[in-house]
Amino acid sequence: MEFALNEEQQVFQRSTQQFLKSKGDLEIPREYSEGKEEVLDDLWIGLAELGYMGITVSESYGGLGMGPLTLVPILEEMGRAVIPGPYIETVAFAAPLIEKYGSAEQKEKYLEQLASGNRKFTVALLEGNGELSPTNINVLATQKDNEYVLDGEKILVSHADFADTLIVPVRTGNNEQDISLLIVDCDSSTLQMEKQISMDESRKMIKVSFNEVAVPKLQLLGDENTGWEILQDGIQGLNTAWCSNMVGGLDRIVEIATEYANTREQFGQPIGRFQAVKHKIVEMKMNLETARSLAYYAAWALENNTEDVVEAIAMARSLITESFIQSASDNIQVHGGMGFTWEFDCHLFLKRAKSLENYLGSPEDYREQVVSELVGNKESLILER
Amino acid sequence: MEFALNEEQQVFQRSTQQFLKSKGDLEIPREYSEGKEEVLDDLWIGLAELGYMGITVSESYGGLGMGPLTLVPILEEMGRAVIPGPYIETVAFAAPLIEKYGSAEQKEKYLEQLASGNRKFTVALLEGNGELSPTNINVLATQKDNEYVLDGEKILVSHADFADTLIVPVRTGNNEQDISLLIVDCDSSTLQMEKQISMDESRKMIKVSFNEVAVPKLQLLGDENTGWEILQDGIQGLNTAWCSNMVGGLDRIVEIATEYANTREQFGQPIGRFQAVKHKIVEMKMNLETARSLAYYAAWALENNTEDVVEAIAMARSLITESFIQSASDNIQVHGGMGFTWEFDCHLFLKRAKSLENYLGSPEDYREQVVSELVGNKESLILER
Amino acid sequence: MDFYYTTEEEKFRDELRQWLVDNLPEGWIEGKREIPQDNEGQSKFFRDWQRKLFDGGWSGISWPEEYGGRGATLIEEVIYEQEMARVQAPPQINVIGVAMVGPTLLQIGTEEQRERYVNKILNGEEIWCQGYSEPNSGSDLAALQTSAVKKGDKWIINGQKIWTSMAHLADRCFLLARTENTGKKHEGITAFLVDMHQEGVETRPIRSIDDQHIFNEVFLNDAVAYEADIVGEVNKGWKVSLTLLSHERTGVARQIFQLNQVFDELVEMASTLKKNGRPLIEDPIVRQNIGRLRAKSKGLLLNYYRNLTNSIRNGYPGPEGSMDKLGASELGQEIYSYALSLQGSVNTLWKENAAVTAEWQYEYLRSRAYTIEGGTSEIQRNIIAERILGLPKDIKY
Amino acid sequence: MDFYYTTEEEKFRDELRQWLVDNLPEGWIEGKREIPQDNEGQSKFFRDWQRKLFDGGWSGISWPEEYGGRGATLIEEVIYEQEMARVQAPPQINVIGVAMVGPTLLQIGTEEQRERYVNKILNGEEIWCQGYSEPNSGSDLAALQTSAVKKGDKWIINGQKIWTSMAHLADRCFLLARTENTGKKHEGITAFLVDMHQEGVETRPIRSIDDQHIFNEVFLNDAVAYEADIVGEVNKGWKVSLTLLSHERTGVARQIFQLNQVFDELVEMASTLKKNGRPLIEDPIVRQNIGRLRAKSKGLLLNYYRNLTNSIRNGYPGPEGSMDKLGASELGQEIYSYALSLQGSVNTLWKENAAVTAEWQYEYLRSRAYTIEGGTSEIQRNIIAERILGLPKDIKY
Repeated sequence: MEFALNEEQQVFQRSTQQFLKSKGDLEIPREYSEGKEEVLDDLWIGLAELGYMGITVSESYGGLGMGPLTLVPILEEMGRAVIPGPYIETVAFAAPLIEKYGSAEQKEKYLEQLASGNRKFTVALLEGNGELSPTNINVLATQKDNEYVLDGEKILVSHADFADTLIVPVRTGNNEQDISLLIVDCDSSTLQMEKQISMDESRKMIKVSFNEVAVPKLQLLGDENTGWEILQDGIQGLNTAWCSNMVGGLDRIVEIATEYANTREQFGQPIGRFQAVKHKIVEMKMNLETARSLAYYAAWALENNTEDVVEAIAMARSLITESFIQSASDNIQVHGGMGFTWEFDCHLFLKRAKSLENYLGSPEDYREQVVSELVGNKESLILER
Repeated sequence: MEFALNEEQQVFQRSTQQFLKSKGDLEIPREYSEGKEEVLDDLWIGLAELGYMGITVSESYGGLGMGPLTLVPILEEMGRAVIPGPYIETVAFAAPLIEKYGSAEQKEKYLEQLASGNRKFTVALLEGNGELSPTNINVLATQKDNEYVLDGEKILVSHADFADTLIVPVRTGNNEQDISLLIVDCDSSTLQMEKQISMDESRKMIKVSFNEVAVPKLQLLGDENTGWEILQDGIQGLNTAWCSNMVGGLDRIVEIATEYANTREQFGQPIGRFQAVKHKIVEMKMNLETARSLAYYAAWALENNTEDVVEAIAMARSLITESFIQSASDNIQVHGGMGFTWEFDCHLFLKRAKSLENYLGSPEDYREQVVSELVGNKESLILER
Repeated sequence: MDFYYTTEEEKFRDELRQWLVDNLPEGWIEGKREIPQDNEGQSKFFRDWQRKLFDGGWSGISWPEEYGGRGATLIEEVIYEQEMARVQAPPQINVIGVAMVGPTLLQIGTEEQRERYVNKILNGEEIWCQGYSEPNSGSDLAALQTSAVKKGDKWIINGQKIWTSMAHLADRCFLLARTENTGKKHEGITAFLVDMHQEGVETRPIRSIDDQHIFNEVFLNDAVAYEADIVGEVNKGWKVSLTLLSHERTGVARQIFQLNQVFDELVEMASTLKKNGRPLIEDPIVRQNIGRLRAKSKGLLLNYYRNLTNSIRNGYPGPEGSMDKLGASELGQEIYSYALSLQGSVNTLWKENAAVTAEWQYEYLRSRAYTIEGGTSEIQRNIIAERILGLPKDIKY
Repeated sequence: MDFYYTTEEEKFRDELRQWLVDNLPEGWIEGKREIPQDNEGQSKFFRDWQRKLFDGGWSGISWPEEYGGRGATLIEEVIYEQEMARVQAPPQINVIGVAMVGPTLLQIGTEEQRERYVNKILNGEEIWCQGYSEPNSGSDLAALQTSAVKKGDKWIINGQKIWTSMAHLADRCFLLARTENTGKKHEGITAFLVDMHQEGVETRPIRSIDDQHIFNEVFLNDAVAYEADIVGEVNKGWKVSLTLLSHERTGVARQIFQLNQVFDELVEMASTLKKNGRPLIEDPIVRQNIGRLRAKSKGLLLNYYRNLTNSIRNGYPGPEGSMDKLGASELGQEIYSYALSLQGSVNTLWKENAAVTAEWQYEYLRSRAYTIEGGTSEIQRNIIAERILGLPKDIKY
């Protein structure tokens, strides 16, 4: 029984923090959203140098061969600084899926490059109204000789402009779940990209249009028409990663609010002396620690592929998303008028939080999933052995 | 535009308060629940003397011929003292239904007696698991000559031991809504009564068993098989009345909490100086005033039979029930340990509040009703003319 | 108890409603509500609207007729706010002048001040802002440090104001400054009418989280005011500031009316947007939330009417306004936040990429300020606790 | 990061589990958990259980072996609480003696005190209560006014204690009294071991809102203690009381484990009860609430394990226990309140008329005390703010 980061993970935490501080900390998302997109390149090079791009890539391809738990401290730190870029999509989605479902050729082609920072992935998942469901995947992949020809449009593809490779669920049949995953190299294709303006400018959202885009059949990830199932696997990774990222945001919010409450004076007192402010920050702290526990557990469950992994991730996701929004809002309140300024950092967290609210499903959806899992499988894994 | 009690209603409020004070105020429910049931008789005589039993009875039968709005101040005061007895069932349910649907004979037989305090009604509505739905009304009324013969069991009949007349929805046919209302005189029937122990001892709950109880057909209120519809009408009256009653409870809670917070000292200060306590009472006050506004409006809508009356009552009911429970709980917290004692009055309100939570439907049910009404009828009656 | 208006009140409403139909920019009522985004265009747009209101007799309706108002009753003011909310009329750029500075000058200004300022307030020729908050005096307003020192016939003003709405478009400022340090912070404050177009006044925009510029910092660097610019007595400015605030009779009303409208739009949106092929409004969980918000919105509105009734009966508004303010600001946040929740994963796309209309996103962010501006929720709770419930004051530290 | 136990820990669990199967009253594990309601019967029942625990070596497991304990590790204590929660074992009547007074005496008691008391604590021969709270010192514990004055070799104690659990069944009391008035309230307090069976001690029951009698008032009217009954030094009792509290290592653990079990029972209930002919658990709104409670319960449990890990690493428990306490008490209230909500209109029928089992109603009412006893939620929040976050202390008025 040991429920905490181990020493190695603590080292990752410290070195990520140092690295991000050296790169500007919260200035990174600010500069990025003001148009200095080169900060992303710079960041990526640094992450690769630290070996962080290869954490989930097996050692034979130059990675560290680690799992979701190792990502936890790194992602928390990234969340603390509202870092832009498709790190999660690359290391917590693309890498594990290619490791697990990729062909030998695909592994050869992508994993080493990914680990060295020379392949940046993102996932082109959503369409239409942004709902995540098999019927909402309608980018059509028509077979033609040894190729699929893609037609259609994906939305909210984060950092598609920065990534060079997309993982794209496409429709390959008429049955609801006739969906396949394709790995699409941006450089070898003619994709149309259009920015979608989002409140959270640290996650650049792109609409990607496929207009008769030919993709070799070799680029199929897993078997044809099994894409939806594989996707579920990938979504577990994405959600777990985002949970830790949000925990980082929560952590930073509590830190910022506490600091402000200790220094800002009104009525001759630091405002943190007033219980209305003091206890509000305590609520934020309570939510933070519960969020962190659930995020740790989700990562542990995913790494160990426990029986309750789906429930563990759904619990974490539903609670953390809501806590993040709530605390980000409360943080603005603690800061008073200054919290409402663009100049202060408070809004970065609120916008990030709100933009993740329904990403891959709403808190309601995930609570529903918790109960579905629960009613089927009521064994408590951790209370008793 | 005048949204407040008028002078007459204020007079009712003051005189009810004086009367209840003279009878012991919060000692009334205490004595009653300790077995001194005669306090109820005494109370009833007093209410009749004040003319309060006849408020909703027309003048030709010795009443005041007033509507739900006039009851508002009286019910608030009763709620403030957690008064026992079937006042609401008698004046806000039985009287209006008999006025509206009763035969000439029924009016003659009951209304004058009701107004003079010599007829006490209650409603024997629920069965089985306590759910309110037509399919859950299964006390069977079999026709036999000029009589119905009743078999079955009603639960949660409040104060059935004190009342002398029951209004009983019974099943008179096989279709779901083949329900009829009967007026059952307790003295002329052989009903079996058994107390059901409830946390809220100020509302005595009785299980009433009908074992081949014969009731003359003349006792049918309204037409046969129209009982469910009539009942809906009656439930509007019950709910509106309970809303004002609960508002009274909320009002008293805020008063009690404020008083305690002003006098109880810890750390050398009245605890009401600590924002954690102070702002908690403010929340209670905010909820109280919203509750009161909604209760006023519900009564006004019912009295004027406005288009939005169903929505108005459902809104009030859903919000007030929850506010009452919340504030009653918070009041205990404000009182600390003393609030947890039987000796202090705090628990009287909590128990009353919780026992009303799902009575005639849960807050969820009423919110659902709000939306049903809303989506059908979106005209705003009060924003514009 | 009734919610009816008198025939005269109805006539008043009809007249205003007709005037709005005739005078709002074309397409406005139908929903084509575009306001220029650049400073100059915006300034012109707002000034034009202010002028139209004035010409139509719809600016400062509660002002006495001799000064160009209608001597409107409180109920008429409420009807005015209802109708303005109904058509989502553009804001009055000179709201501070019309609603507060003008009435204050009429009440306690000098004859010269009335002549010099009042008419130009009403017709929008001179736009006013309000110089109260400072970086170190937000909730603790009386702690203000901007100083005014008498030098000959001039008062030399130094210091900094913040959160000054519309300062970048304003011609004059109703400004509080400290003219004496007695050690008691409510004493020694004086109210000045300050020219914004002078060298010693510099305005810097505050960019707010909704990417808008409404608020400003105002730097006073040897700014000058004259004896004639003092309102009330020297060192008695705190009382003047309270007089000014007391003229804010229907400030929260429009917000409450608007919220009830926004609620209707929320229902509309929930009826249109779909999830799993079904309109959101058919989802039982959505219905619970909508039902809850409905009861709260209506409760808020009814509370307002109840407080209004009291104000009319008593002849003056009570501290219950704090309850309206607290309730409206928190409910507003809740409604806008939920509106975004309903929009699914595209909920933070905004500006030209908004999923429904960008108003939802703008106002979601804007709503974060509701519970801060005009007295934070924490301050409102203290007022309610102390002035309505009679609970102990926070210790004066 | 792992949730596994060592082979030894598993062995420990197996042993306890088997012992419970063998020793709990018949039918207990299957759910027939009846405790006599009358004072005497209850006292006997609890004392018998205490004795059984002792005989089995399951009382005071963290005590050193030489004093009859097992020298259990913190993890073993946690497993102990898990297993006790799992079978919903009867409470240890002498929990104050075993968990707190005994270890305190072992740590700082005199040789005589150890000899005189310790064994009888463990075997349940002498039941202890704790005399801390007073009518005017609840949250402000150090404001206690009960006085002890030295007269010859006796200390004469006068005053009143309140909220003394089990005082009506107790033989001795670990009592704090003021022995000097220095003006500083944390000074001048002394800890006494007081005989409850003397003339000067009168116990009056407090009937609580759940119609139970656990708490008492204790009136001290020239009650007597002797020099030998003083723990630690005279006037240094505040420190002694903190020592005592520090032995409460796993207090909140059982509550957290129990809550997770109660949650399972809630789900069970929601699967059984029906509305409109459908099990409640199929209602989407119910599912949302259950899902929310699930995440909170599990989060609470996981937080506990995380804090436990820290305690083990650091060798001592940190202030995070306040977070466990705050979380557990508020979640407990929420779960029980919701359990009643689910029961429909019969939700407040209780005792023999309860719709499901009366436990739900009893514990619903009982849960109101969770956020008051052992430090109110308001006090916990202050502790978290000040000791964990480093926010300013409330002004010492």
